[in-house]
Amino acid sequence: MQTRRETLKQSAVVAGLLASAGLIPQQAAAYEKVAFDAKTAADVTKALGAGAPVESKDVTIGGPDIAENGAVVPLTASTTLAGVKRVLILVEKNPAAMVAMFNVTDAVEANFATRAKMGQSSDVYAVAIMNDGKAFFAKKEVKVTLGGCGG
Amino acid sequence: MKKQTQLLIAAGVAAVVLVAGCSSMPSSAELDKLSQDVAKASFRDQGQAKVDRLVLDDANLECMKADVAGQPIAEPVAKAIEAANFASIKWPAGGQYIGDWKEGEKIAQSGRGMTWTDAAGSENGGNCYNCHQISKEEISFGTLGPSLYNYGKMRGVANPYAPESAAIVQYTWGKIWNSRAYNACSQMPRAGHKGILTEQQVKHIMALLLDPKSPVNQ
Amino acid sequence: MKRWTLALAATMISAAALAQKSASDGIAEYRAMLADGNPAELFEAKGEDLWKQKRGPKNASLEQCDLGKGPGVVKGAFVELPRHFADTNKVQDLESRLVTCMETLQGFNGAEIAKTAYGRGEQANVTALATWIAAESRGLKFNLPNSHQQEKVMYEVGKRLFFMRSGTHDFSCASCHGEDGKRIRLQDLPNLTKNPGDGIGFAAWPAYRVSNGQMWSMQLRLNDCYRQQRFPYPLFGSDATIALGAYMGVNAKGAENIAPAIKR
Amino acid sequence: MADPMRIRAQAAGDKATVRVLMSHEMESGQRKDSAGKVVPAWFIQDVSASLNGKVVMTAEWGPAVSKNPFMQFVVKGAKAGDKIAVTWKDNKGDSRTDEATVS
Repeated sequence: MQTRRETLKQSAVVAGLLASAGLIPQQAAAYEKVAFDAKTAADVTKALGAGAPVESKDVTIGGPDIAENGAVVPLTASTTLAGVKRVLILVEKNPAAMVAMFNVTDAVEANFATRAKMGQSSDVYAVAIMNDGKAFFAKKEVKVTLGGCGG
Repeated sequence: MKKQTQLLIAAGVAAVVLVAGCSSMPSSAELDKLSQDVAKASFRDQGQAKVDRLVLDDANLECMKADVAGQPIAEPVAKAIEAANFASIKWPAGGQYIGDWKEGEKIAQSGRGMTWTDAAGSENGGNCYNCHQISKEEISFGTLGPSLYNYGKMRGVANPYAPESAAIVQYTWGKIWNSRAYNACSQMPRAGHKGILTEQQVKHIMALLLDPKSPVNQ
Repeated sequence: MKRWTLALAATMISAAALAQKSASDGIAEYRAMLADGNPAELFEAKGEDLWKQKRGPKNASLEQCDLGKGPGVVKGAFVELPRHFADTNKVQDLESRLVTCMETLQGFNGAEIAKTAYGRGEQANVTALATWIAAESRGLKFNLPNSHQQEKVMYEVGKRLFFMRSGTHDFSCASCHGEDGKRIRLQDLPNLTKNPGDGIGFAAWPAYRVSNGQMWSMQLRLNDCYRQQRFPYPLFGSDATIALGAYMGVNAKGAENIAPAIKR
Repeated sequence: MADPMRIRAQAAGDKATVRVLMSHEMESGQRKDSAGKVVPAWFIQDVSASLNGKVVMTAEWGPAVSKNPFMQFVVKGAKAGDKIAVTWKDNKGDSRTDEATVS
């Protein structure tokens, strides 16, 4: 177990390492703004230069059937397909559909989890974008309930 | 301010100990008094929520005592509270009890109003779904109060304006306006009596419960 | 009226029970998904750091703070609070005790901290400290001493305040927390007049609130209960809030502490 | 300077599951303040993770990731004692890197 002070000390070192590898500036330049502004799954994949997404049983979206609070909805996206380049998590009825985009390398599994804000009940998507530009998706409905007490 | 409140318990203990003799607990009445003093010293005004809200009327004082003792309130005290609260009910002008159930549903859904974060004078909600099941469509409902689904239908109200419905219509109005008129220590807020809902809003809630067209009675 | 209610309840039970079962199962599943990766950990880490850091006008750490089990003893302190402290001759809860230590050891102005809004300045630091200290007693069972005269008086005062119906809506704490198996909307309500069970009620706070992404201490939990009860504003560390803590804490005897928890 | 992350990396077999909590407001840009003014979006945009100094994953996030974000991913070939570092950068240019040892 690492103490926080050790973490702090190493933080500067690691940041320096990543910066010297040219990582941070590269990422900033590559931010997919158009994809993050898109309203639908099809528009998202188009903005990312991929084809229209096709439903696939080899892609999995995980999440609760009912979210007690839309501010934090745990979602997982994964695929068993070989040759996957990116894994996306989308919420259809949000102001912009894409929540997060994970770039897959050989060193990680195509299996990611994060938590999303949802303004209302909606379908949520996992989308796998392949190296050849094809896109596959899975979806499920997540109901968002009202909070207590109306306040 | 803080120092003052913190000294209170020590002072309170010292005072009652002096009265009661060393190391014996203060009496229940002394603790009642001390509790009220502690409450007074522990709260401040914020927004529309002023410290005068801590003043207990007879109904609240007697019910609190009964709750602390873990006993039901004494029958004659209960009857007196119910009579006093019944007398305070304001009945609608011209016998017009029923409003629009669609408005009633909105009021039932809203839990807003009268907290220190609500703007003074903003429209209040009824808080109804917090404690009651009402329409079947809303699955997010509380269970502190009984289910009100099919409220009118169950009671045979086919026409809330018909004379045979008068008794249940009047009871329902009275219960919403001042619940303590029928049950001295009811936990239900006194929506009309305490100015939480307007007469018009109560009519809309009445429609939600009693209008045969309301989703409650489907 | 009793009869109406009973008849209604009996006919309703089957349909409603079915619909409700799936909803509450769904929510249980949702909560389980959140439990792994509770952002309260972020506040825990901050609190531990604040405890050990030299801070304040006296440039001192809190490592000599006496939380009831002797100077510097953190483990097990949380499950015995509120309790009476000889140096202040007061019953104090975790947060008011931390402010005392910040005042005496670090030279902060306690009255200023008490007046600071939750989540701001030193008040945010008190919450982080409380989060870490609570976490250091994770898995331990509540066991307030309740032996000193002032502790017993505080318990009795707390009990009375728990049942005090007031405000525009006539709500007391007991309106929502006086019976088993009740809900507001879909939220289960613990019965706080007794031990509500491991990790429930007093044994769950401080907690991370999912709805607003804030870390809530017990003082803030009570503050927001009173807001929704339509009461006036309870002062931070006031005797009323500490008395309620004493009442709930003594009632929770034997309950296992899971704080810092994650809540709606 | 932003508060540190909490990173837990646990090896099982020939891979390690990494769980990360970050301290960030993740302001959506949809919310209005009490005066009715839109609170500008403020969120983590770029995330990257490395194993022993070699980048294994990058991600881009929008403002719909929840406040105080949580992220989980699985690194192949990671074993106890390896170093996992995570960096985030937000749309205001603030960034933070923390490191943990795989256990």
